[in-house]
Amino acid sequence: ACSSKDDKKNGKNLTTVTVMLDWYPNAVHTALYDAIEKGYFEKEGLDVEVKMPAETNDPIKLVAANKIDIAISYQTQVIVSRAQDIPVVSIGAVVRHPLDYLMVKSSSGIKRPKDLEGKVLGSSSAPVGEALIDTVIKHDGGDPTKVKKRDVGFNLIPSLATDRVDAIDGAYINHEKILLEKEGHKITAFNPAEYGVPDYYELVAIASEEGISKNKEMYKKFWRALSKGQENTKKNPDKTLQQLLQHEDKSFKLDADVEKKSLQVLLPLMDSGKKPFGYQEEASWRDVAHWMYKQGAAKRDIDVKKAFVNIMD
Amino acid sequence: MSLEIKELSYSIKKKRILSNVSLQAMDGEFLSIVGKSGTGKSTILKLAAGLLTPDHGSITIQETATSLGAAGFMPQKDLLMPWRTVFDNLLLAAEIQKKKQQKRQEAEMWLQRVGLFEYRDAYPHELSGGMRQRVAFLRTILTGKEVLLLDEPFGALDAMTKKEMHTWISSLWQELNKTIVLVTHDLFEAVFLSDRVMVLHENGTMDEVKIDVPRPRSKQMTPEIAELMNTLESMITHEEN
Amino acid sequence: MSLEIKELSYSIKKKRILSNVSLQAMDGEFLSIVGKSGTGKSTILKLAAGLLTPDHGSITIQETATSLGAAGFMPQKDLLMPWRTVFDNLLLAAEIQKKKQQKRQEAEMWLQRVGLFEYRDAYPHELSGGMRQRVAFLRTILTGKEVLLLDEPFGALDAMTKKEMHTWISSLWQELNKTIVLVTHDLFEAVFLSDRVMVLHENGTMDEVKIDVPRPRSKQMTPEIAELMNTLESMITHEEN
Amino acid sequence: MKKISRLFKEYYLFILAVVIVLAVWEWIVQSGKVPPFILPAPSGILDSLIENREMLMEDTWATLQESLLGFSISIIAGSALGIAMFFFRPIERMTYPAVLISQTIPTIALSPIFVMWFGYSIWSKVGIAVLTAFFPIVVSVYDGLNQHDKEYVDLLRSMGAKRMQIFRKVQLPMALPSIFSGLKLVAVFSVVGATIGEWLGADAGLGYYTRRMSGNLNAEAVFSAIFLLSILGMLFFVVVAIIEKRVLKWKFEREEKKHEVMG
Amino acid sequence: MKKISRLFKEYYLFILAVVIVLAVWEWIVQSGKVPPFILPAPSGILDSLIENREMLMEDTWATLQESLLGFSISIIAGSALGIAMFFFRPIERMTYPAVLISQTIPTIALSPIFVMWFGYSIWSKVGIAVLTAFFPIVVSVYDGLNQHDKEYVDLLRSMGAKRMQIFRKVQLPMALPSIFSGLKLVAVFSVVGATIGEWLGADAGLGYYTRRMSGNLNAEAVFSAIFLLSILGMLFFVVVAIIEKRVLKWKFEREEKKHEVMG
Ligand SMILES: Nc1ncnc2c1ncn2[C@@H]1O[C@H](COP(=O)(O)OP(=O)(O)OP(=O)(O)O)[C@@H](O)[C@H]1O
Ligand SMILES: Nc1ncnc2c1ncn2[C@@H]1O[C@H](COP(=O)(O)OP(=O)(O)OP(=O)(O)O)[C@@H](O)[C@H]1O
Ligand SMILES: [Mg+2]
Ligand SMILES: [Mg+2]
Repeated sequence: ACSSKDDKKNGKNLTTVTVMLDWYPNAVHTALYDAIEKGYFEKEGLDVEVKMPAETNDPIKLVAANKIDIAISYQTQVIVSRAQDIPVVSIGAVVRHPLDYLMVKSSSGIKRPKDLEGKVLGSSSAPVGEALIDTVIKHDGGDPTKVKKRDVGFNLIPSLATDRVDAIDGAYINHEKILLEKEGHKITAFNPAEYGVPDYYELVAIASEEGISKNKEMYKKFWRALSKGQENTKKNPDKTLQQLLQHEDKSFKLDADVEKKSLQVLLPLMDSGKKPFGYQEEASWRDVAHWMYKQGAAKRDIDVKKAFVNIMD
Repeated sequence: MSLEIKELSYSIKKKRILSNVSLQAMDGEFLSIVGKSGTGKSTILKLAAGLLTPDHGSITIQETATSLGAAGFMPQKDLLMPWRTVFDNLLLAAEIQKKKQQKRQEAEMWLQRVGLFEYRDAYPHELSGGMRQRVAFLRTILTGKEVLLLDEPFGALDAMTKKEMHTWISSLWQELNKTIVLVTHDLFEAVFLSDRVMVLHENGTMDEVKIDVPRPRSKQMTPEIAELMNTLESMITHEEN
Repeated sequence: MSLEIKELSYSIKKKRILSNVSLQAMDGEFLSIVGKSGTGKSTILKLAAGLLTPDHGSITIQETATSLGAAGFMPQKDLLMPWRTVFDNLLLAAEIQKKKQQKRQEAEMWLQRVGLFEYRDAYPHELSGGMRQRVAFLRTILTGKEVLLLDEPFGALDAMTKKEMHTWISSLWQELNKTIVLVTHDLFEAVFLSDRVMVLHENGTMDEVKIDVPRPRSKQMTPEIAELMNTLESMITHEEN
Repeated sequence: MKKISRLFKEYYLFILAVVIVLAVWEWIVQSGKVPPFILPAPSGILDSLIENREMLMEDTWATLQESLLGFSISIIAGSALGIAMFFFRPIERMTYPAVLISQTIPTIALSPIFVMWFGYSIWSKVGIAVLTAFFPIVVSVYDGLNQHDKEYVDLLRSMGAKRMQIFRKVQLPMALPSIFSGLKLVAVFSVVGATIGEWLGADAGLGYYTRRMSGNLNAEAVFSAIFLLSILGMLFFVVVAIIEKRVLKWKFEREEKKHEVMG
Repeated sequence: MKKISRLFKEYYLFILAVVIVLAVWEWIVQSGKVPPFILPAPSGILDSLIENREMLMEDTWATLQESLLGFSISIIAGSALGIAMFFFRPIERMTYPAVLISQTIPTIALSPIFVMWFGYSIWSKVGIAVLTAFFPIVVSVYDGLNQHDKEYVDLLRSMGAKRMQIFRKVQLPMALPSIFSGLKLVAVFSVVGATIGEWLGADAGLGYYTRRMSGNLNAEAVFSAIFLLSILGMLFFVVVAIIEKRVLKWKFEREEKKHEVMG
């Protein structure tokens, strides 16, 4: 893997670690950038290189192929992958609760998921998303088959904003919701965890089976540094976010307002309480995996013990 | 007057091609234009056909200013369309005049007459050079115009066919009372066919030779014809020295 | 023997074009082929130039089987390249033989000789039809081959230039001792230039007419020449009836 | 039967090449040089193709409809514009830059606008297919029409032909080789365009299928859909090529002669 | 100065059209008919352009490099293949289908493979640009070479010309109009290709910029980058068109005559 090649940055022997984000850099990555800026990785002997994916599933594939060392991905996608025999392992939960809420315009008169019967729902047709929506509606006493599902590809926001659809699934409360509200649309969002969906981890950090068995030490170092970054972020969100915004300003401008709100939403959902940052419960993995299998979103009921490892143990 | 050209001048890119040329062809007259290469004979025909617009002077065909479609025109190249059969090439003008049906028979008759009937449905690339030229010539006749402007129509014909063509065109012309303006380099042809031959010089002046040989004329080279040919030749050459 | 054709047969798409044609041209001989249109004269030249491969029979040029590049060939169309100037068109063969530098002077000399020097850097579309044909003819001479195969090279020349060309080519041919095979429809041309004239018939047989008129020949149409022309004409026509 | 054996003779080299490529490909994957979730083995793709054949049939049908519609509309609209540009210089001056601009805009940036205009009907996908296919048609029609021989035009003008007649009888036939060259490109592009359209929102179609399956990390299924997309594209291409051979029969006949000789 | 006023005379209609379109567009957005996050007003785009000019300059430069590289490689490789196909039938038989297939595969499905091969270097973007631009070049070169006049070939053969000489002196010049037609397409496509490449992973370039800005729902910024992309594409196109005019001077001169006459 790439991690084995050393380079002599700043005269030190640093191990290069490539990290692929789930999307372009945003508030959820504040800790990562804080750890980079403050030199926590360097202190651990790591040189972190950040990459962005072309497509949401590229990170998983490239990690599994040992082309990158760590990727930010989704718990549900890890389960799908493992069901497809793609050897990835989650090493830490980054966001511990769903971000993907069912959203409607508050003005639409839809007060609860059941009201979606007969209405049009826009989604990007991911099997997991379908399982989620079906569970939510059934749980609320509705009939999922009576919801008109429409695939809207990449256009979640425009389709809701222009009333092409009545509801969307697949949008995040820390991003799309904030953007929609910024455009003046009041949004009502339903948390799937309150409607029968297991309270899954939205974002996890993953590595390949091979990477873990060969380089566990490196992953520990990485996580230790990242945890420090997360600690800073928790203590001083505004300052660390500012740091991210400044860092990004060199190549790109983020909308400070949006990211600030986003981080406010995110921080409670990233908090692992008394456990170390990123700690994962086997029960969560079991519930989510089983639910996905039952809903047909995963090909088989996977052995969850192999799907994750608490790297700091 | 079938064709009347008055004080015609024409230039391309400021290069004077024709200066102050005048010419008249009577109704039913057979007029030939000869002259050295590059003196502008083809250009005169193009101007008369309305393809070019003169800088100065006027051209009238049957008392009205010339215009596109006023005369039948045959350019130096055969210009058969490679995607049309011989027969469809012949009917080109008829199609344009929307008389395709009426002209079919006439076209077939002409194909018989020049011995190309078996090539009716062949494509131009299957013909020899001479055959192609004959088809192009028939195409011009089939425009059905009163005034025909022919630019070396027989240039590529073989000697025999050429002679046949001379006789035919001559009799056809007498029958139908068409006006023909012929550009040629073949002085025998000019003398045999024409009522008058004009010799075009580079400075735009013209010499006129009346051919007062009674028709039908002999296909042999009589002393009379040879004499006229010599006159023309010396007129053409004259300028050279 | 410069050119020897033995029992040559050739077909296109199972249509017999030439059957059992034999022909010989001696070193330095001037040989003409005449005949009706479509009898396959151009096809013979193309076969001799190596452009086509015979079905039967053999063709040798200077005792070796013919091949591409063995003879200078001038097709019926001018085929000047529209993207080359007159001068560059002339140097085409020289370029192919990689002797462009050596041939520049010769090319310029020829342009002078036919009166086209001022068109040296013009593009073909700026020339009249006759000028284009003259350029094409010069291009063939500039191939520098011993055997020249000419397909109606003077067809498009004006009467005067044609006569000049006749004299030139005749003297040139005597000077350089080249073998020339000429396809033409102009019987005067055939008689004036040739040592022998072959009349090609549709069935592949040939009639031979020796031209025993001493050189330099008169440019006038002497009774002797007229007589020979009549012979040829009747030979060509003969088959027709 | 004879035709098949002739086809085989013409294409046996290609078939051979395909067999070799497939064999090497299979070997690379089987031996673990490339993980199957990035590049699946041909055998796996075939399995997936057979397994999901019914669903794939429906999706193929959907994509076929979109591409065909897109193709047809592009031909009609593209030719119309190309011809208009040829006839009227002001139109050329005004629209050529606009057509050019339309090509430089990433489709994805336009997709929200398309959603607004067309909603999620078939027309949003057709619209994207048209956007992809339009430009090459315009360029090939316009350039083709400008390639005609002036002397033929003069001949027709001398016969008193009207502009439309000159167009129909000379300029259009002479433009056909260039037009067909463009049509062959566009035959392929319209399938790609429809697929991209489906990526931007669809309920059926091979593009939709690949997106779903890639969300499922099912590389075999993704590549089986890609395989069908290739077949569609090639089918379109071949149909155009056959029509070209028929329409330009006179041209190909002349060329055949050349090939006989030059062999 | 004279040149500018001539250019103005030639294109004033287009400029007029642009002005009208911009005015209508501005009005539509200002009056609230289209929400600005879907289609921003021209004035907003201009603001964004000015505000981020430095960043945009860098990104433009990155995209320019990628497209230029992609364009050059496509021309070289595409011409080489087109010529090889023309000379050797077996190559045509073997590669034409392969080239076709390469066009029918959605680029996005290939992105992991490209990343595996090229990593995140400039070459993955150049690779996608080449993939986009390659096919039209091959088709236009191959079709163009097949459009030559057999009689000219015979003339050269009779002079003993070797195959390469015939190619250089007749077939290539006669193919140039078709080749330039293809090059004009490809000039535009290579910019689009580089942009798509940037969508598939990059840390600079206009495609990257649009992607991030569109994730942020910053439509003004997206359209300002698109504007620059259009400019790039048109620039490429114009450069090719100018070269075409020079190389095919003899052809355009003849056509000018036509335009003089036909008006
Ligand atoms: N591609 C082809 N397909 C079918 N027949 C052809 C083809 N090319 C030539 N021919 C035929 O071959 C015969 C001989 O043609 P060729 O050009 O040699 O005649 P020619 O004697 O030179 O005629 P001309 O004096 O008119 O130039 C003609 O009958 C012609 O129709
Ligand atoms: N496009 C052009 N540009 C410049 N000069 C031209 C152009 N076209 C024709 N010419 C010139 O016009 C003059 C007359 O040409 P034209 O074709 O009328 O001559 P012609 O008498 O028919 O000659 P020929 O007997 O050889 O056919 C020639 O000197 C020619 O060079
Ligand atoms: Mg002339
Ligand atoms: Mg001939």
